[in-house]
Amino acid sequence: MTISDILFYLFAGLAVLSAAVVLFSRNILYSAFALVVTFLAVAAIYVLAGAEFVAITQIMIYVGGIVVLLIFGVMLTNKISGKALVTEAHNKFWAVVVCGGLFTLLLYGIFRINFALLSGSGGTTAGTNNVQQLGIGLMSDYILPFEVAAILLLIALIGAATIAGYKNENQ
Amino acid sequence: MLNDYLLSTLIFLPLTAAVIIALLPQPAKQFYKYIALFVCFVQLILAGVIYFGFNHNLQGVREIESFQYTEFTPWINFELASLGKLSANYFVGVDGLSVTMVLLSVVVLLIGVVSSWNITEKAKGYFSLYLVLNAAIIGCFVALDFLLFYLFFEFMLLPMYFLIGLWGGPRRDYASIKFFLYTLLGSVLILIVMIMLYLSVVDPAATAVELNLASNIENVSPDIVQQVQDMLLARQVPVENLVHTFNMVYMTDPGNYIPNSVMDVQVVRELLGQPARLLAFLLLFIGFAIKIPVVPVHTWLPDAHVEAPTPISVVLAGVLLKVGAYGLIRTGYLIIPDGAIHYAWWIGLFGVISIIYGAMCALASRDLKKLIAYSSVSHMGFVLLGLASLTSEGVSGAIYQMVSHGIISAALFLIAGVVYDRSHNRIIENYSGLASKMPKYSIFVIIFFFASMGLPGFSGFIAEVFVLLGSFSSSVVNGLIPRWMTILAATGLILSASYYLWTIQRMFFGQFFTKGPVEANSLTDINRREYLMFIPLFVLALLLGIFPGLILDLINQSVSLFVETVNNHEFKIPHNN
Amino acid sequence: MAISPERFRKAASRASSGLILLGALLSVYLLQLKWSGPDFHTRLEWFSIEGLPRLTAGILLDDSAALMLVVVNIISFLVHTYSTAYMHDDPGYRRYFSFLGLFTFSMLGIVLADNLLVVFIFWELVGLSSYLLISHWYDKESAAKAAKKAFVVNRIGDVGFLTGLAVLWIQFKTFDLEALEALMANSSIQNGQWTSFLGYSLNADWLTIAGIGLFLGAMGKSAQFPLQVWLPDAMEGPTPVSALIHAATMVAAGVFLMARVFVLLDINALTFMAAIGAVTAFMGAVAALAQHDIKKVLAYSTISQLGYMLMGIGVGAYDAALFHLFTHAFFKACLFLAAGAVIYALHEYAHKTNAHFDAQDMRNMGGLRKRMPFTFFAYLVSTLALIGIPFFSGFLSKDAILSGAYAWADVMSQEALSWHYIIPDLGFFTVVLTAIYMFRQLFLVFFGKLRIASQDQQAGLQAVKEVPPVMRGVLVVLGVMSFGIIWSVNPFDQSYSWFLGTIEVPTIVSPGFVVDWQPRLIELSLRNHLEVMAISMAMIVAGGVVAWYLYRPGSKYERTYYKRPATMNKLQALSYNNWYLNDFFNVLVKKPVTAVAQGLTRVEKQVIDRAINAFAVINVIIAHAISWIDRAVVDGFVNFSVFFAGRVGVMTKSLQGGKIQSYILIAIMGMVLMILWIIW
Amino acid sequence: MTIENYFILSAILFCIGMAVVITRKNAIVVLMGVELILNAANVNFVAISRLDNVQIEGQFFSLFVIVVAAAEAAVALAIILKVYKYYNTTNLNEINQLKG
Repeated sequence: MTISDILFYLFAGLAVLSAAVVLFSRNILYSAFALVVTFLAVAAIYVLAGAEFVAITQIMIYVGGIVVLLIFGVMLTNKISGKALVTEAHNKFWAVVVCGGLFTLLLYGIFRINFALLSGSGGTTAGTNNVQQLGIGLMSDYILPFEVAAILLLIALIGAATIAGYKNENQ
Repeated sequence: MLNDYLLSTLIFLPLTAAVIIALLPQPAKQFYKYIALFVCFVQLILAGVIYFGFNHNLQGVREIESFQYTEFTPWINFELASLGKLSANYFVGVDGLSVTMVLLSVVVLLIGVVSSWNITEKAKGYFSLYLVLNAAIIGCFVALDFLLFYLFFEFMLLPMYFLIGLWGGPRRDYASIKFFLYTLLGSVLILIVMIMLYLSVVDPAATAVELNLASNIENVSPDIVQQVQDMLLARQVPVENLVHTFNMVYMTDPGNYIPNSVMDVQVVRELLGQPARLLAFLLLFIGFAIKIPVVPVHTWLPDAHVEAPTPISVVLAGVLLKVGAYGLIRTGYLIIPDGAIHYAWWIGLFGVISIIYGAMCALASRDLKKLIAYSSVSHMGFVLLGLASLTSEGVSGAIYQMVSHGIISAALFLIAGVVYDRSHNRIIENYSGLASKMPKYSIFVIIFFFASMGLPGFSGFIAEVFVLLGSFSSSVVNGLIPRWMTILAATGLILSASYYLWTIQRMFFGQFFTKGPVEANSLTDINRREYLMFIPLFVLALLLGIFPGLILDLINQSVSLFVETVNNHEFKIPHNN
Repeated sequence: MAISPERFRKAASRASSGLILLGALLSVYLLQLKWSGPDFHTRLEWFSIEGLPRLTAGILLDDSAALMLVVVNIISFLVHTYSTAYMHDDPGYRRYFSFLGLFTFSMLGIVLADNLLVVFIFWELVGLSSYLLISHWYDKESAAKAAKKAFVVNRIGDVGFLTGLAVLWIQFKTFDLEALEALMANSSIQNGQWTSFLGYSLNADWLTIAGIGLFLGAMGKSAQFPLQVWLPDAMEGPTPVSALIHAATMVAAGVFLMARVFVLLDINALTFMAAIGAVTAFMGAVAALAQHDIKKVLAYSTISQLGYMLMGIGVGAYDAALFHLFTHAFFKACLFLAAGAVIYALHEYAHKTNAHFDAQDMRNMGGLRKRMPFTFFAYLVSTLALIGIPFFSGFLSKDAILSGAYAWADVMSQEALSWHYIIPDLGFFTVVLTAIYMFRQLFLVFFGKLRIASQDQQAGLQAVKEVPPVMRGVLVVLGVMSFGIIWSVNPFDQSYSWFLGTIEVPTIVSPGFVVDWQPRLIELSLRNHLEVMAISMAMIVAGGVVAWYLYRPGSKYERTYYKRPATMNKLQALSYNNWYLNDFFNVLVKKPVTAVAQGLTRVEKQVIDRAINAFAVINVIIAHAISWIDRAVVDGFVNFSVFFAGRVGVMTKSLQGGKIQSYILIAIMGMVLMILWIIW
Repeated sequence: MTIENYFILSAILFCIGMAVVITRKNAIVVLMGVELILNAANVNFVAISRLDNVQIEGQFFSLFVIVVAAAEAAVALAIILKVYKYYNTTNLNEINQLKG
């Protein structure tokens, strides 16, 4: 049991726990904050997996961008009147059945895969700087998806602004 | 070319016209009757072509090649694996027995259109239904395939039901439903027999093709047919090669019956403890007797007639009743002659009962139309008696009576219609002395009443005399009808004279007055359109009375073959009496 | 005629009279040609039925037909002429003449037809024209009823006729008279079976039935017992019609028919005929005794005389019967027309004096002899002829029949006393009655005082005028024909008559007939001629004396006659009501038939229709039961499935409620299941 | 650390996200669930990229996923705002009309 294992379990547990809070919390804001924790924990998992850049991106975009966006959303869509922003749940039974089933299925799948065949070149050590590799990759092999992603973001920006923006009904 | 499709034209022309009328927009209302008139007139012309082109020497009846104007188109053909093959064809044609009926229907239907001239209420429905009825009637008379016949037979019911039920008098619902149920019952009985026959009869020509004895139907020679029949008898034909048929002509040949089938001719099969063929005849007889109608299954007729609008009464009495008698001739007598002979005594008896009973009821009826309706029952009894006698005179007389009654009863119902049109009342005692108020009308009334009671010079006389002579000589020729029946039937003549003359005396003679709801002023003499209906019928009745050859020449050959076929049939008579 | 415009009515009627005259002249010419020559027979093919001999129609002219032709044409012509005056202001003038023409045509048809079927056709047509003419004044209820009665009663006879025809048809397959005669001669009776030349065989009784059947037809037309009820009623028609149709020609058609088929009859049918004839003669004469209507008396007298004729045929005195037919035609026509003249004159009288009385009732008449000499003369002459006074035509023919009957009784009874003698005796007794009723009528109408005038203080006898010249002329012609000298050189012995000398009695050819029957009859009738004449003379004298005693002018009867009720006692009632035959028919035929008809209608309504309705009701009940089953079971099942589907729908609806999450849920569920399925 | 553990974590997160998407009524929470699911996917990608450190394709993929997630979140929130303006609620149960 190495320290990284312990960390892994720690963060994994944190992620699962906070995700569970997202799931079960009736208060939307709690959910949002729990989500932040989840994202952070996952970011830590990324780091443990040797993907520092992804981890950073995760923190910046998810925690810094999306969750803030979500919290704004919560704020904008609920009249602030002192009472807690609660939400109800439904389909609980079927959700448990389906998700439990899905989970079992996935577990079954995971345990059936013989990962030993794949992990021939495993054992990568952390610390290897793969940010450079990523930068080169993005500018060479993955230039087209990169550009497309950029355009997608632009379009999303414009689209979101257009949809949510105020329109004069008279026009 | 025209001749090849003459009968189809005759059937489908009115059907097409009915569709056209149904499709025409409402503003074209006044054209409906003209279309109907035109169609019926064209039919008359076509019928004239048939009449003049008809070869008097071809017999038809049971000889498939001597039918005339035949058309044959395969219709329904499919394999039923172990049951053999089903084959129903669009097969039409006429022989002496049916050509007269076609001519009669065409004439009566034309008159019917003229008498419908004043129908304005729901004219579209009326005229299209009328034309559908027209097509069905003609189809019934020319069909040589049992399924086709049955189809047309059923097809007549529906328009008739609506024509009575929608355009009839006050109790039309009761009458139309009674009519419908009665005739439907008859149809069901006929259907049963049709299926029994179908299961038992094969088409020898098509079977020969199946057996590769001939390359196609046209190449089947009589020898091959004989061969097939021999094989059939010896049970050498594999079941899957049997081509079952609805062809009525094939059904008349005992050789075409499958051994050991329901209607088998060699062995007496029993159904419900009765010989199957006799039972089948009985069912057919009852089925058609309802249509003829025969006492005691006649009670739909007076009601239907009383409630039906005039033109429909005309068609009903003039043609529809003949369909029953014709059906009995074409199917019952020809296909099951053993049954016909076995039950001849009973058929004759029912004929006589109808004659007397109908006349008695006519004597007691207070309603003019009802009286005429009962007189129809009485007169159709003569048809039955003539048929039962199975002598040339009797059968000729019966067919002659059908034609004659078609013409005369049509005229009689028109007569009742004239008074009803004007005063909406048909009760005899509400009128008196009409002869002074409506002299021309009275002349026609007296003419047709006398024609109907069998005055010489009119067609009814020839018919009734020959029926009586035929049934009388039956005891000598084939011993089917006892003589007392004839003598009893002849007393029907006295009764018919009594009720007609009594009616004349009460309604037309004496001082003029009216009673009850009848307004004296509404009673005007007949108009030009009514002349147009009466005069042709009068001329026809007179012509046929003086020159019976006009009809007899057409039917002679067929009738003689018919009589010979039925009397000397090769079907095995079941031995139980 | 019927279509000629109203303003030409006179011209048209004259034209038709002229045509009949032409016909009469032609027929006389024909008679000349034919007389004693061979029979003339043409045939045309009419129509055929396969398998049977062709039916022909044609003309068969033998001596009797040729004579009959003349009689019909002449009387018809005279009646036409008479009618132009008698009917001159009748509104139905044109109708009248066209029907008269139709009648003459049909009557000539009967006379000339060579074929029993054709005879039957014209037979019916004659009945039709009789019907139409009786109902000429159709707005009179009684006329309409009389016409109906005449036709229906005739129909009864016609059924017999048809039966007779049918029997002949099945034996011989032909209706041709000459062929029938030949075939009948070839048929034979053995062991009670009557076998024809064609090989058909029937029980011998059918030969008799055929004869009686044909005779039944004649009974209807010739008003024989019991079918004579229609004839008195038929007097509702115009008087010339009564003269032509119901006295001279149509009613004689039955006799003529019997003469035509004489050779085909067998001895039983003939005996039956003789009996019926004699009975009718007697009954008619009795009925004539107490009548008050001038025409009714004549009608009953006609019945009686027709009875004579048929008796004559029945007893084999074929020639005598025909002879009587012809003489009777003339004198009875004359009587009727004279009676018509009386009625006409009284009508005119009533018109002039504004009196209202029945112009046909003898109680109103009397003393007309002085004012109507021509009519009186005609009446007198024909009355004497009818009674059978020597020198008049009736004497010759009636005595011929009576001696024939006497001879027949001798032959039939084989010189022993048997019931056969009743028949000539009835004949003789009828002679007495005939004398009584005819003298009664003569006295009451023409002698004494005009009772209506004396009682009602109206203008007297002077106001009565003789009829127009046309009518007078006709009466005179007919009166002259009643003299015996016209018919026979020797007025006392009919055997000298040109008529009897020429008409030969045909030999009866029906099988089973005793060969010497006819010769013996002739021989005997020649021998007994004198005694018969003596007896009948005595009878006439007796009758005359009785009539004189009872009805002479000034007698008690005559004095009280005007106020006399219809009947005074039972016997008179019996006579007046024609033996109550009408009531008899009413009770025996009409009422039961009506009752049966009503009953059947009720049966139909209450039994058949009710049965059908009950059947329908039962059906409805069953239908209700079935519909309950339908609802509970079949529909239950259907409803259940609907309910089930509905629940499923409700269940699935929640999946389809526009709830995205549910969709997702389902999609995932499906995905899971699919994966599960794949990896399993 | 064996790769199975990553996979198991990913599976847990995925299922929890799925459960959120299915059960929660609030649209924004549902969006959160979607983010969770995407994260779960990313965890897998990253884990896979560990096996193949030369090319690190998994990391590229996860980067793109993050980009798409960001764009999606933006658009989704815009739509939610618009819908909220219309229905005055973000409760998905009540937003069931296709046509406004």
